[in-house]
Amino acid sequence: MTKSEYAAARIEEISGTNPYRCMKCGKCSASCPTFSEMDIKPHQFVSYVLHDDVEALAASKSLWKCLGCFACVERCPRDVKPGRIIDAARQLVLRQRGNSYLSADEISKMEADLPPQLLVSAFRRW
Amino acid sequence: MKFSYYPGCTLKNKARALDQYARACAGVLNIELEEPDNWQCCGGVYPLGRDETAKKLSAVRALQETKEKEQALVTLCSACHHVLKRVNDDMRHVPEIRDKANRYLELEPPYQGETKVLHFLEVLRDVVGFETLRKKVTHPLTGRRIGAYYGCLLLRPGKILQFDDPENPKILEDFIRAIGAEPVIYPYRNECCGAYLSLKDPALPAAMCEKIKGSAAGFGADLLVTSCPLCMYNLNRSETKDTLPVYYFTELLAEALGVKEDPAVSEKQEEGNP
Amino acid sequence: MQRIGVFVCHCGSNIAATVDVKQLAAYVKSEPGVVYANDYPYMCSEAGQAMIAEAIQKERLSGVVVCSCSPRMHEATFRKCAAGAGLNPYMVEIANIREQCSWIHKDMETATQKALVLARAAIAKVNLGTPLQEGESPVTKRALVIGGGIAGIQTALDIAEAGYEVDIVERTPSIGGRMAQLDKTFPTLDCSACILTPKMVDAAAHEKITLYTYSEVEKVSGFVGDFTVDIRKKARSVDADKCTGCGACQEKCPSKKAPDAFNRGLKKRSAIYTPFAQAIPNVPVIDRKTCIHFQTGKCGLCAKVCQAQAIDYTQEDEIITRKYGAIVAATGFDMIRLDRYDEYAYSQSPDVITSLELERLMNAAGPTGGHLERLSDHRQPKEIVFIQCVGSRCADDRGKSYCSKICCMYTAKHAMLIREKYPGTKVTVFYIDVRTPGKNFDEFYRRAVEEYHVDYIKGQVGKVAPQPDGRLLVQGVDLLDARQLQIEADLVVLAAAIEPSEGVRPLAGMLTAGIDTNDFLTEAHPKLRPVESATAGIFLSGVCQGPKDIPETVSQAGAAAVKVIGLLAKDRLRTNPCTAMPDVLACNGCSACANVCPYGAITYEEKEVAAPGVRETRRVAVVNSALCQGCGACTVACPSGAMDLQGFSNRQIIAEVDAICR
Amino acid sequence: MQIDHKEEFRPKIVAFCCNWCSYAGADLAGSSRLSYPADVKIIRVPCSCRVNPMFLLRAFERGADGVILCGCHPGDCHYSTGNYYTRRRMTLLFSLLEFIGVERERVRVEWVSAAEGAKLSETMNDFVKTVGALGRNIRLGDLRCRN
Repeated sequence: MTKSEYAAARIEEISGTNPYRCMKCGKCSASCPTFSEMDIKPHQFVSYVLHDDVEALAASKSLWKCLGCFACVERCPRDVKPGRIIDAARQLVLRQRGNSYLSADEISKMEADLPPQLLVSAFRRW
Repeated sequence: MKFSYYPGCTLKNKARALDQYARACAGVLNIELEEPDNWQCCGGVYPLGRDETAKKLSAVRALQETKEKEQALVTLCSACHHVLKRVNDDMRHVPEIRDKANRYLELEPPYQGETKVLHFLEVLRDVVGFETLRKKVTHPLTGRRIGAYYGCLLLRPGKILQFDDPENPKILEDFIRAIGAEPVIYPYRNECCGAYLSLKDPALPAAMCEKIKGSAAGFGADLLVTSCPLCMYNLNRSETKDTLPVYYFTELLAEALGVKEDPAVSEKQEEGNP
Repeated sequence: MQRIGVFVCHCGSNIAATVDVKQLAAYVKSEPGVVYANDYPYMCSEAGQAMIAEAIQKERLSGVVVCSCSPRMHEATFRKCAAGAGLNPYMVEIANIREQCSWIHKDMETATQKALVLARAAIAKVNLGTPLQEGESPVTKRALVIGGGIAGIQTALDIAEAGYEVDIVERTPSIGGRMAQLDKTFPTLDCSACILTPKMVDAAAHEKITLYTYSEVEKVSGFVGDFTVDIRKKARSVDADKCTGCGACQEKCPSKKAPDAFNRGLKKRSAIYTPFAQAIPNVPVIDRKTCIHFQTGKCGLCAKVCQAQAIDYTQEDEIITRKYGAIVAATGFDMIRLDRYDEYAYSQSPDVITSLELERLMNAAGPTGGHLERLSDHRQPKEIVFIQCVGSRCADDRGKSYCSKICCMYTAKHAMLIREKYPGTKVTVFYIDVRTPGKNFDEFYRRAVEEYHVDYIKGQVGKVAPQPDGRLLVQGVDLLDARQLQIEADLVVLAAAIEPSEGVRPLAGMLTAGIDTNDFLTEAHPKLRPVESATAGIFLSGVCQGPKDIPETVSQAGAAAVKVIGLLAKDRLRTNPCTAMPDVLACNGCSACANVCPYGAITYEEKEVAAPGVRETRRVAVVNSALCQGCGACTVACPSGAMDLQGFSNRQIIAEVDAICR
Repeated sequence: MQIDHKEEFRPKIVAFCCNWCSYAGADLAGSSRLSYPADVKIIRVPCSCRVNPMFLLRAFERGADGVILCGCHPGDCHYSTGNYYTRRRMTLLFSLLEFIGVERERVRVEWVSAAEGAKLSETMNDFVKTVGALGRNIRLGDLRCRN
């Protein structure tokens, strides 16, 4: 198993979704509220996993644009759950790299009245 | 009826209003909210990775403690509701997570998802009943046109949360009717507010909230209600803050039940209301 | 001792690639009773059969085991072959070493071992077999067709043309079915009513056809050639013999609140109604739930205006019991409910409609007189979005797993008709795949694109958001462009999945016809017996068997008719000789067997029983082999082991068990 | 009886399938190439109600490790009511097995329609796994029948 094959298998494992079930209907991309911010679009996530191109997926901006709003998960007619795939890719990156997309230093520069829920959620995801 | 009540991190400070108004209403509704002595933050987001167990433990502890008390676990915050229900579902249906969590916490007998998790709105609908609530209203909010803002975390994934129809919910609308106001149905009530993206790309949540509020206002809403502190934060940052105010649903409930002027509430509200 | 021949089929490489057929043939030679064993590439071929026939005669075989494909495939073939060579056909057993062995195993050693065990079991069974004689049963020369849509009408007409009596039972007040609701039909754009109503009239006028509309099948008993069916003829409250169909009653009826099912609820109808103008029979019914007279005892206006005095409030449901030789299910389909797909706002906006509702909106006899307009504000839509595959091809629990098959074509039809009639309208179709296998189908779809400039976008719609100004904001994706689109539409049309009509499951139970998890009736063989149910004498016509369009439905309807005619043309049917057989010596006349028999085939007689040391007259069970269908329920119920099933005897099954466990 | 410790335990499994639904389902599993272990050997019966509980006991006596009985779904029986009899009879058999101390997991009753090839294959895979985990049936096996 090559490194990228292993990474793709890990994504399937962490996300618990079966990318082979996807029929490329695009309902995820049609539902995604941050579609325009993403370089790799939700319906393309599965292709990257199926073609073992996790490196590109891991380098993608999309990892940090997904809101976890589950619109794609709710509406996917094939039960593929693209939101889980992108989260698994993000996990792979975070676990290997150790540091975060969001640094605590950035917070200190922000307004003071941030609700704890926002900070907790952001640090959990990023 | 007595419930275990899990307030969550934000309800202790920035969203104190959400918490205090609910407590004020509880007595009128003959329900008792018992806060456990020692609860931990649920984490705000549900960890999606199937191999992530550690991040789910704080939720499991709360669920286990509630099980021992033989109560149902009630939340007010949409995020806590989401995390607790999903972790509970994992404990019920995913053996790997269940076994790992139980081994880690050394729970004997093991916790298997026995606790029932309810959002306060579900308590109003399924325990109190909206019809009973309507009868208890002393100061109906007649004439107010209210848009319900659900966001994501109350509704999705519908199969697990079992809260309401994720694409055409009606629990908040029924609530609004029960307190004497008129619900305004608009299409973006279940769209995301932009969540934590406001820390990195504030323009994006701002635009999303603008779309939501614009649509609600377009359908004639005078105000919005929510149960999520993060939604509240994002909605209030947008430019139309003053033209379309946003309230926690508990505040309107307290008003309708005539307990809003409770001094304990208003005092705390001053420091806490965002 | 039997003299058994074993014949191992290679089935080309289907068996031989996984089972060592030579070794198998060699192994079985040492089994008890086996005097001959051979293998051949295609045992079912003429040469293969000749080989079996020759061996039967040369080796004086008293039993045959064929190791081949499933007995459901070729048991009949080999039995016929044996009979031709003078061997009783029921001395032939099949060891299923293809479907249940070579096709599901990969390792040759494992598969060969299993094939050997399966062969042994079959040999053990033949060793204990006895020759059986088929009986005969009469055929009632009358057919029942359940469902009066195009499928049922066509089947009934074809059967009647061959000279046999046919009854059509239709649940609604008129025959015509879904096709009557359609405006135009693809791929030729004929007007649906223009081609359907003549057929409806033919059916009604045919001397061999009897229509039971507003009626339902209530009970079915019996078996092929001799079914007995109870039909509930619901009270119409109108005397069909007196009614002239003038329509005065419907006009004067003051209760006009019931949703008009024929118009998909887009319109209200009166309490006394005929579903549509060309209804057959043209006799109204009173919907008692919405009729003021039936609800309050007052009104009675229809009776007053009826000059023919046909209104009869006292009419009651009537049960008609009839005998039939064959039954055809033609129960059709409905659209799925869309309340679970509210991202498309179907229950939130009257301007989000299903394709079948669009048919009614475009039909001259529909609620808008054929003028395409929005139901909210009666404006003519300028921008229309079609969404394909709503609830079809789903792997989640919201939708159906199958492709509904007709949507791609009817959407192309709708798009084309709209662009033809209202050229200023912009029409966009969101599709996942465009599926157009069928004569002139793809050409039809291409015309929609090339001549009518319908905008086909590969992708789906995520959300339909009604706007304050009444328009619908459609958020979709163009996958080929990787762009998210926001289209402001006036009308959104959903190609909702189709599903078998409500109530087909209990009907399948009555008919003892197989039904799949999607509630489609199961055909006896997916390729070779597509219009027959596995239950003899029950046939399938139209969408009740699976999604299909009108041309396919009509061909299947004709095929089902041919099968029925083939059955009714026989005067007598050969009956299955594998029937229950009591051993009078062991029977104590306890009635346990008769109590479980679903066919009432067991009675009791006072019989003289003679055996060494016994000579007495006692009450013993007697099986009517014409009624017995051979299920075997009685054999297990019998406490003394007196009842046995021929062809599947206790000793035979135990021998099979032993052979497998050896 | 030879014991080869190196060889993994392969259970002996007898399956009874009714002709109309489950046997057809097994054929569909075959034509769809949905595999299940070769340990399963199917006996065709006209209806699940033809299966006398004694046949199952006989199988155990002869060394079977598990017996599975498949019929049409309740309500879908080709003979209308056969599988209801089956259900009642097998419930009694389960009590008997429990009474005499045989793991009830060694007997299974499943409803498989002619269209459920996938279900048949899944069921068989699962049953072989379950019985495999239980190990050899020593309780009911008649030693005289062992070879």
